[in-house]
Amino acid sequence: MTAAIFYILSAAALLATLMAITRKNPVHAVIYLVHAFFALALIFFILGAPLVAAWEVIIYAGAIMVLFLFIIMMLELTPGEAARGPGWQRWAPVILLSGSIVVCTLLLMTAEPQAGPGGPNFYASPRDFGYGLFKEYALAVEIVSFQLLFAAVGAFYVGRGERTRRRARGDER
Amino acid sequence: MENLVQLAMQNVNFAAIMPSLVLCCFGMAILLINVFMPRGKTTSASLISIIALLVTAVVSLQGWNNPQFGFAGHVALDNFATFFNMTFLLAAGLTILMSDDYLRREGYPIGEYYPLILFSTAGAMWMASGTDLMTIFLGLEVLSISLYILAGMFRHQLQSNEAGLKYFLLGAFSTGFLLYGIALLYGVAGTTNVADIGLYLSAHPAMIGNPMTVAGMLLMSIGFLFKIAAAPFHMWTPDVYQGAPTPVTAFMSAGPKAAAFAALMRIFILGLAGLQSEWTSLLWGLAILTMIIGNVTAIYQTNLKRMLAYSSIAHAGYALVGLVAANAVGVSGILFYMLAYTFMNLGAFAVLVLAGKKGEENLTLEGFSGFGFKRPFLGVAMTIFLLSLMGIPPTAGFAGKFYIFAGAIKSGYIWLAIIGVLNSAVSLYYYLRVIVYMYFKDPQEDYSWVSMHTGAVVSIVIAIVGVLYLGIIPGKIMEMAKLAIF
Amino acid sequence: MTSFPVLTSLLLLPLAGTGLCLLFRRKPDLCRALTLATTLVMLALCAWVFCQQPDAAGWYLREDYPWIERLGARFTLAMDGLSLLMVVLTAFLQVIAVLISWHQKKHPAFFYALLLLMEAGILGVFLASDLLLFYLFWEVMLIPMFFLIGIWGHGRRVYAAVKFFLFTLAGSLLMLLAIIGLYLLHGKQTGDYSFALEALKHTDCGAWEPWLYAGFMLGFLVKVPVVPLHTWLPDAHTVAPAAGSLDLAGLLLKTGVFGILRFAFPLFPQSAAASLPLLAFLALVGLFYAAWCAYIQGDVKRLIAYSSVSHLGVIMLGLAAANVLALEGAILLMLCHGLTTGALFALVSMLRRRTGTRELAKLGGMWQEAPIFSCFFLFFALASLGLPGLANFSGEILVFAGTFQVRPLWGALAVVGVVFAAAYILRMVQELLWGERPAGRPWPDLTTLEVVALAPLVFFTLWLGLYPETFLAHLHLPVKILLEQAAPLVAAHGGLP
Amino acid sequence: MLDSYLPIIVLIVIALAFAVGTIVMSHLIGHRKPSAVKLAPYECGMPLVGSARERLSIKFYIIAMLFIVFDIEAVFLYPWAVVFKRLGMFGFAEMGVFIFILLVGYVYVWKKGALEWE
Repeated sequence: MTAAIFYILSAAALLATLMAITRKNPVHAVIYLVHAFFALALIFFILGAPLVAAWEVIIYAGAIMVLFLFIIMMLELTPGEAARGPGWQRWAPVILLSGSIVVCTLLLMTAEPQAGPGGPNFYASPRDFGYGLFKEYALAVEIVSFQLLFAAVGAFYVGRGERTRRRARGDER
Repeated sequence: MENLVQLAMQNVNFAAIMPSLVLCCFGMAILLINVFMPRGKTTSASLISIIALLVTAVVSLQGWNNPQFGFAGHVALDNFATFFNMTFLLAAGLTILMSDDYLRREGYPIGEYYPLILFSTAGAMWMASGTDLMTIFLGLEVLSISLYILAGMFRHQLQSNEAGLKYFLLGAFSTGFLLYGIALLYGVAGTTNVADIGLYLSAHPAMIGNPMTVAGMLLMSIGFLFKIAAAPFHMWTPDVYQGAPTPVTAFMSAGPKAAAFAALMRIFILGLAGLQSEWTSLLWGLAILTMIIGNVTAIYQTNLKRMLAYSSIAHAGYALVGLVAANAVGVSGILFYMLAYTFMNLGAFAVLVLAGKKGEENLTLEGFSGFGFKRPFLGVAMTIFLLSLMGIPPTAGFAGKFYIFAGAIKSGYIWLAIIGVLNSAVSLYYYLRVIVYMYFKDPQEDYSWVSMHTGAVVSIVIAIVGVLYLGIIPGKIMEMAKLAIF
Repeated sequence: MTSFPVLTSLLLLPLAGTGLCLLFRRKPDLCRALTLATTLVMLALCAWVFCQQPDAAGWYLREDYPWIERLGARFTLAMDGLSLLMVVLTAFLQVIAVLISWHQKKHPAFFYALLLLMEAGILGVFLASDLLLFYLFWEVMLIPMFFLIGIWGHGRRVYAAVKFFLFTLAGSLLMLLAIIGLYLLHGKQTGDYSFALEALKHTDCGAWEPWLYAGFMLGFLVKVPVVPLHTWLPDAHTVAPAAGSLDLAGLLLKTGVFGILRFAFPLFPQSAAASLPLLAFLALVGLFYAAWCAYIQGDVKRLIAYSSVSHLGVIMLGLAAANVLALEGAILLMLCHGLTTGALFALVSMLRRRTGTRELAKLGGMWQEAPIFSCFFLFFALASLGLPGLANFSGEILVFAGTFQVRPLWGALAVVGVVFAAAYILRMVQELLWGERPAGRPWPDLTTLEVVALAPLVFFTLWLGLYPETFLAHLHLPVKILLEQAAPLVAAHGGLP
Repeated sequence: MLDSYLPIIVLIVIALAFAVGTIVMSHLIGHRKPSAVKLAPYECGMPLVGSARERLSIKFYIIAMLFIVFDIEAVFLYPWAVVFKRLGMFGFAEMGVFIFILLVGYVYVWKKGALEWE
């Protein structure tokens, strides 16, 4: 049974990303991408990594998509309201996608994941995941912190606003 | 509880990552110093970063002949890693030496430049000393992210933005391939430790043939081949090398390329020894393609930075020949070649740094006519570096090529060696053309703007000494390279 | 032998000279004097070695220092009779080169530095008996010549310089592969990896021998200029400055032949023997083709360039005959050709400095204008023609005698070649010296400095012509050893016509 | 294991029910007489000026970027917090280094003036 859910979700994720890249209106594209991330999160959940599923939702859907929306808003990319085609044709993919994701979530919540074929043979609870991450991959965690450090440095340097650049004028010229 | 602590403590062996740790601490220190420093004063930052590199060199030399393993087998600071560390530190040192006056001349005296170079060198060190696919991947990420920023450093120049963006997009794309490859290999072998993968494959010969392993190997090699700018994945190199600031281009063509080779060698030779026939035939084709494309396209370039970009592709091809040979001589040949290449390439770029006007539009062949007599020291230095890039005997380039082709012939790849030799014959032409313009053409400008900044001159002198030492008496370094392979 | 490392000092002296010249580049006179002093000291050293007696195995001097242990390459220099003659020729011609380029205006210090660097390169080639060291010097000597042709040449110097460099270097890259192949084969068979010539002689290369031999020969034949590969020589010569073309003709061509004698024949005797007929054919073709081209040349220097290609044809014929007489004749001819063609090039550069042109059409009637110049020119023209009693004759007669012993047909054809040589030389002499004098400013005669430069050449040409035994004495032993080692070479001449 | 997720399920269901329910109910029950004024977006009765989408200034962009960086840092704390007791001193030291490095980043960004608001 979980195998069936897995295939539905992967189909949903693929459809969502396909829709995301074919939309004219960037906001619609971002929403479809969020759908894809939810579907992906559920797949992680099926594979027995609930924490990664949660991370997927928090970081990708939560932070990065927000940033995308910021950029869209900032650069005023949204074209005028081009209403075309009958209502159901525009709304069908959205309903289909969100419907399948919600249904799969409820099914997964209730059904026993290990029971059906294709289910994961182990279940990495956050406790085991945390222990493994901070114990064996301790070095990797520190390297990630470095990456975050100069990601912040880079983000600031590249994205410096006009005002801060004016004040930093002495710095550059 | 107690044994947990003991268990926890003993696998943390700081000596294993000491060089990169020192570099990161210095990087963070410089970052903070810059913030509290008055605007635009970066000379102290470059001095501190030089000191940082020297300290790291001393620290990493302790690691020679007493290998340190730590972090549950993720990092191994053995001779192999130490030799490559010295190459990275050399590349970073020469880059920093030549970049202080360059940044001021181009109008971007930025404090963040030096920490980013130190961080990318630390990333390269993690890649070289990583024995776990995760550490290697993270090292590659640290290396490339800091280089994305460095490539796009000159924000008001369109070329630099283009370089940064192009490098970022293609880099992210290739890391995607790399991750996919790692995931597949993890799927096959159940572990990300390179040595364990090797053991697993030798224990289950049936798994060697199955498509998942081969696909994993192919995808992972795509990630690394992109970073060393091998043939089908070299499209980004010319534009990024031309757009990025010259010292960054110099660093990009030496440091990260060597790091990618280190990781490629460790994974292919240590981990995927079972798949040797597959990846040798893959690399065999790619090496020839890289050499031919690198050399042939370089002939049509008039911009010197772009020409050196294509020549760096060709040199990646020569080094790949050593990897195809995959025997003791070939592998230590690559180690030696990377060191020799760092010396000669960074030296050539140092001359370009000094010879360029603001905005660097005069770095073309015509811009160099009569340069040899107007600026004798720089002319002779550039000639030595070009001769070394050509592979003429008394220089490091010849010793490197000799070593690699000896490895190739020893493992029976005669045709590869012949094609390599013919390619270096083709490369004679475009390197010679620069010497022709420098010495045989009469000068159009008086090159008054070329001033001998101390930093760049010191880096040129170091590069010359390196090129001639490795060319005339390469014995000691070749001995160390032989000791360094596993 | 004394403990003083003569051979290494022979190499280091010019390098020191180069350094000093670059140091004092502001003061050209000092550089000039310094260069002359260095070349004279070199000549003295060579003369001293010349009077030494070789040991049993024919080695005069031998020095061996560790260089790269990892690869088994050692810094070994060895001088036997053959390399002794070549070294003496080099030292002697360098002194002449410095003398004729005494009034060098354009970047003089750089010019002398390059001359000395080239001398070091050429000496290295003649002395090295370690394959890697030989290859190192083989390519080092190209760089100074490239700059000499490129910077101080006149006419299409860039084209000629690049063509010269690419031609010789591309040829030698395959030689590099052959060296690596031989080194690895030897290492696999005997376990110890080394580049020493003596050790590498005993490797039986089996199926690989023809390929390795082809690799070596390609590198050398480009340098010798055997006809199909000779197109770089006329361009390089017509463009090179005086000292440049003197060294190019006198020395660089000889390194090719020397390489064959010292490396190609002893290392691969079987395939060498098999290739002798081909070598002979190329030599004869070269002899006639070059002579025919020389005849129709308008530019004097280009004519002499083709004449040296045809003389090299005769030398190659001597090599192809491969018996005692022919080999000694070929080596002696190398010596004589170095002197006579070098002198001719010096004279042509003096001619150009006076009349500003080298076109035979625009020249003539030199005898009334500059009698001393003309008699020197006539003397060397006849010497290179092969007039008995002068240098080239003794070499050529030995080569022909040796060839007749082995292949009467080749010998006959070669002698006919000499007639062709006489044709173009006499045409040149007639048009240059005796035609009617075109209008224009009077041409001054030779200055004392130029006469001083030419006098020793005349003396040695006569010495070689009348009593070559002093030089041949040094050759008997090395040629005998060469033929013993390359036994199949001697046996090769069965019933061929 | 599943019962630990029950509260989440209940939360999701209620949230969905309320949101969808209100929209659907108002759509079904309310009678529709659309007029220009009624369809205009509600601005506490103030007359509308310009369209809803006006340009955001760039400083939001930097804040969003920095939010991501420190958000990922926070996310690393969740699993650490769960397993903190078992890791003991090692875990504490490790997270200390992690936080310190990002503190350096924070200080850098703060001193460089990215966080200042006019």
